[in-house]
Amino acid sequence: MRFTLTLGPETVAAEIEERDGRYHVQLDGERVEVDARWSAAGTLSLLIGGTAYLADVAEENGEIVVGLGGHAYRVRVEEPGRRLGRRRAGAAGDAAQRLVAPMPGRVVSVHVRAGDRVALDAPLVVLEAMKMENEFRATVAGVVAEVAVTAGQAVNAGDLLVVVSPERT
Amino acid sequence: MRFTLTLGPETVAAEIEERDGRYHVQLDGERVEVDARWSAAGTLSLLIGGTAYLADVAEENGEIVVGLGGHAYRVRVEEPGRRLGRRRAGAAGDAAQRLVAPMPGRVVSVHVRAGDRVALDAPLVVLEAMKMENEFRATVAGVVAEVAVTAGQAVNAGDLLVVVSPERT
Amino acid sequence: MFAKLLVANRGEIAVRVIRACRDAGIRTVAVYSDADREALHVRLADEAYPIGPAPAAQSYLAIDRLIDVARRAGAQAVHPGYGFLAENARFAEACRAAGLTFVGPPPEAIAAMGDKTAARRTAATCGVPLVPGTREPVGSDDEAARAARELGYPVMIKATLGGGGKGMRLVANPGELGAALRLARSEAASAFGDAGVYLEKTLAEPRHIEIQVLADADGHVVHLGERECSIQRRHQKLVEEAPSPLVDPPLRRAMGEAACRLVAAVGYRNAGTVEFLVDAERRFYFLEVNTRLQVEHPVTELVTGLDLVREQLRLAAGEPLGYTQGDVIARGWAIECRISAEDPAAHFRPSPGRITAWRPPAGPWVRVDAGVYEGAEVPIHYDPLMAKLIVWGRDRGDAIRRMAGALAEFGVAGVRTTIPFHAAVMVHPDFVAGRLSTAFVERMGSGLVPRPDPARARVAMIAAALHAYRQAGRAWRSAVAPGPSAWALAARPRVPRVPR
Amino acid sequence: MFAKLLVANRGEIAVRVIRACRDAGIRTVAVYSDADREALHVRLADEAYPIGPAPAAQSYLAIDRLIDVARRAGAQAVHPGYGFLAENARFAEACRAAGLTFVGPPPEAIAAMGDKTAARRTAATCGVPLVPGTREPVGSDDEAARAARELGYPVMIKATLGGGGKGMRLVANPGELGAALRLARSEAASAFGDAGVYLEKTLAEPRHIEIQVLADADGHVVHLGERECSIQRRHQKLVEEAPSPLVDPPLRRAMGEAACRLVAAVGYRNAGTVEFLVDAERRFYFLEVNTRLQVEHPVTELVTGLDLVREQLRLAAGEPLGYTQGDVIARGWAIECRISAEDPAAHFRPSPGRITAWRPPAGPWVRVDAGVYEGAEVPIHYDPLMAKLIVWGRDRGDAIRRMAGALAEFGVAGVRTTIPFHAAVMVHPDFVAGRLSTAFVERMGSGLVPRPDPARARVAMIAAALHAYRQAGRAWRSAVAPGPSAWALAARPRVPRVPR
Repeated sequence: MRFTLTLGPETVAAEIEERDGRYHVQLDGERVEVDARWSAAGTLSLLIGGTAYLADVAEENGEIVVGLGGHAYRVRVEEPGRRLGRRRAGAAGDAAQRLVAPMPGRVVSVHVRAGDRVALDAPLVVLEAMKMENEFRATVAGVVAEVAVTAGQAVNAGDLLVVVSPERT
Repeated sequence: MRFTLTLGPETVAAEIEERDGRYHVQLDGERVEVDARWSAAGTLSLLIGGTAYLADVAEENGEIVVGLGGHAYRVRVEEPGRRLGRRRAGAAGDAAQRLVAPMPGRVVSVHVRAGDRVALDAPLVVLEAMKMENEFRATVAGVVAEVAVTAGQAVNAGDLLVVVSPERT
Repeated sequence: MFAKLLVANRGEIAVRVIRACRDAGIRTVAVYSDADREALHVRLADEAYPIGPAPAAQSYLAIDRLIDVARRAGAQAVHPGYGFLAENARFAEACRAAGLTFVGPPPEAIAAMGDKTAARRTAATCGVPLVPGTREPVGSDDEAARAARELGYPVMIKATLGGGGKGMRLVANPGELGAALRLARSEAASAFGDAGVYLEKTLAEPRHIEIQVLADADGHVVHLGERECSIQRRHQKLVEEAPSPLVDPPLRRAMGEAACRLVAAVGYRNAGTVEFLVDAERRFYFLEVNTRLQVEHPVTELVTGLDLVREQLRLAAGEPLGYTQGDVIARGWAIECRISAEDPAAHFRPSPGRITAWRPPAGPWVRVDAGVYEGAEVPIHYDPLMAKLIVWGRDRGDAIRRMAGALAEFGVAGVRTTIPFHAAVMVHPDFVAGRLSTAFVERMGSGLVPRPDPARARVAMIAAALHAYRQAGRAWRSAVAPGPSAWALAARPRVPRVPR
Repeated sequence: MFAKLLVANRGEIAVRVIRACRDAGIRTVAVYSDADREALHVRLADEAYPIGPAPAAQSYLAIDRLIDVARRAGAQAVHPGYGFLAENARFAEACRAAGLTFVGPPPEAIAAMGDKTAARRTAATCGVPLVPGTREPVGSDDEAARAARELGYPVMIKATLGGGGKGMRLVANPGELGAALRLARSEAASAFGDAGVYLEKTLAEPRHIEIQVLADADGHVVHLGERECSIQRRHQKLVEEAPSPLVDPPLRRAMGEAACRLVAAVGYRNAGTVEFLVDAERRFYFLEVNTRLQVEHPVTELVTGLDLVREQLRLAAGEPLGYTQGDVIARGWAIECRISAEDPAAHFRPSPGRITAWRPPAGPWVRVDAGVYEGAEVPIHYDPLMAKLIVWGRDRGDAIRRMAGALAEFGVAGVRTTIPFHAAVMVHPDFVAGRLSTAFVERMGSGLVPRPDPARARVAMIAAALHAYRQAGRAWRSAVAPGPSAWALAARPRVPRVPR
């Protein structure tokens, strides 16, 4: 079975065959033999050339999230010629960023006004929730199309906060 | 829904109704209201009149085994007029005890000969397995009908060791 | 000792108190909001009762309901934990009025230390050095501007009834003062019901070092040495240790005696913490008194061998301390890391949701005080602290290595955690060398943003491919995704369909 | 220090060694039999390699395969854990021949102490008191009968190369001697490859107290005080503690010095344990030397603050001890309970199978050294020990209460465990009073068979009824029963069908 795997900027071609309970994996032509065991809870124990790895694998927003060594790697898996994973709405890319409140809270501060030009990662809004102030940043470079809240305002989960339109270059 | 519950020597009639996410349980006429939550792993959190219990519930050999406070309670659940649980073959009761090796091991000693009269709980065979000597005892009072092994012999899981025929009284 | 005690809290500290009560033969009564029916503290308590909807104001902060449950369950005492009502003098008074023993200082001492400007005045009276600042809440903006000019910029605005970083604002120059005052006052008003604020001079990269004290009903006071809590982010402590790499025996004695003088002066009882800032010249300045158990109390426990919650229970029951300052002997080194459901790679954004994997580390001198379990939900309504990982070692290097190992072993899935942040701190040369300050996290900036290991990226790809391969071989089930995550509300999960 | 080490063991001790290596910056190589691919030690090691089929003789005891894996993986050292090859001089020699450092004493010391009659002679030479008995293996049955008559019945038959209770037989009167000799010789031959046995006088209800020693390459020897391990069943230790309630400082000094003399006499290196029996008059008698890490080493760690596996690694790498007897200071009290997959209500019958729930206790001074996890299988091929629960307290009463609480919190399902047995011990008046002896378990008999709480039987019935109710409301799935249990082979599980 063939896949295309994308992790961050890197995309590789993969092929998997199962033989005698082991997986023969090719990544961009390089072959590795993998001894893989799944636990009921979705934990994956891997032995690759003797080296041991323990990974937690789950699907989230159309990506496969692999927890490994304390980090979460988000991998997009596609079959050649057909995308299997779907990008997260509003994530980095060409689409506009529609920032909505992920939980009930209070708007502490708004750092942009409609019409502002913002760079990637520029602070947009600070929301207080879970006893913490949470800063939300631009996931696209562009122009602020809409600011739907003001500082001090209480918001519910799902309420629109800010819309950023991507810069056309 | 009505059940008959048997735990050791005690048998009680039970009725369960679910209302507003709570369970109204009658045991032999006495009513209790139970707030019960199951976790994915089969753990059951109970609040009964404010008292908290954490139970592990599983089915085993036709009984429901409830782990509670470090002990395992084996409960037989039946619908009136029809037995739902099935007794374990070879367990206490009228049936003959067919003692088979539950795991590979070595017979350390045999305490009975064919024709011996044995009391309930009398030692029959000692099997060494898992680094331990394990004593197997009579689960019925009766007469030894067959001894299939001798001391020192290696056995596989499932091999017959001893048969005890119950005493007719 | 009490026969039954109500724990007026949730999460890891409720679990901590329940365990201490169990070991002391005290039955425990837990309370839970609608969001917490399946929480760990409900599982472990002897009894548990609902107290209202998820928002804390309607449950864990609802004094009347807590008192009512305590009465009906027949509890004789109440432990407030930390946060929520732990430093609320009205709650301590309500307990007293209901005939319940409040496990903490008397309401008068809570009130006396809760008013930060009053506490500063008391400290001055006891000869405890203060950070230069206003002795009274500042009135008009003009008065504040005058005071700030005298102190010299940068200055810190603090809430009179403050705590936990609320209502605090750093002001770098006169131009920022007006706006900062407005924000700080509004934050203080909404958090503490009092808009009063005062000003303090800002020390250059100070260290946060605090002294644990215990006081009994006869007025005997001992201190249990210091904790250093300089690794903070936005005034939230992240890493704590005992002892402090800065403090030598003379400084420890001086700070300890100052702390004991101060609490003795206000008739303090039970456990408390006197917080100080310490500058580069090892001068210490009184910051505030926390009239409760601290989150970071375990590091003191592991070096002194004293169970602080047990001591709180004993002292609340009227038992005498039973030992003197000379009996308190510290051994080795302890470090605590706060394991929160936050994403350190995304500015510590909260990451509530279902914990799908929870594999805490274990082994010698590794302690995990957790409020969660595998399969539990981290609700959106409360503090994201899931657990505290505490280790002990014979010396600081030993403790750091053990913490690094324990962090590497800690497996969590379903929510993002601060584990990789802590792992980065443990190998940071300044941390290893003990060069700490409250500016540590900010100064390090992106150096502490956890970077994934590039060599492991390839293994992650293999794992993802194996997962997809396996899913393709299975009958497609309707619900593959784990339980709903609040963060997913912004973008509904879409499950990749992998055809055969 | 080594860069890479092979752990020639499985279960909790392999995990323990892996953690110690990780904290010391040593990469670990695990080995696993076919039954252990998914075991915890394989999950936690840096590398893992298969070494053969499930039976230990073809895997964990296969010296050639272990040496081969160590060589190919580039390991510089081998830690044998306990059991398996830990006291096998041939294995230590094979490591040496392969250029691998064996973490333990030199083969000569293992051999010198492994021959129990030779060890007794050495002890006598060093002025260490012996249990009266034969100095040489007994030859004919007649010679044995003469020796037994001189010692006086009851006598104990022991294997010359013995250990772990194998080849031991208690003989109450002359009539039993012949049969007991035959059995003991055959057990010794099959367990140790040598049918030699010797006789010892039986002390009346002695206590089992042992001294932990450490020795470096320069011949410096210190002892770390004693452990009492009197709570045994069929010579298998179940509960251990440090210090011993019987031992006072003079006795500790005398036993410690005797132990140090003995190991110094045989050029001992690394960690070892000298076992003694102590009678009611506090006279101590040499029993044997265990030339390895003991299962119960954690109780010594918790009172001394010394990481024994770390010390083993340091000493094996040629580092000096770095401290003297006066630097070893014990604090507080530690107790260990061995949590095995055995059913204490059914004569401790092994209970292998899939662990469907595993909720270890946690909190202050509660340590769980486990070799399993939720979802893991306890294989039928090896020792049923799943975990060790170890607690520390300021005094013995404190430790007992904490242990009782931790046992109450420990939740395990899928296999039966010794947890209820330990819970019964912790509240037994003799245990609480420190009246211990190796006859404790036998003497208590059914008093230690855990009795379910009758009040909870009703709750169990409710839980069972709720389960049946819930199952009735579900689409019936084809496989409800958990993973196959070896014990179920005798009687295939039958699932009750609860129609709507």
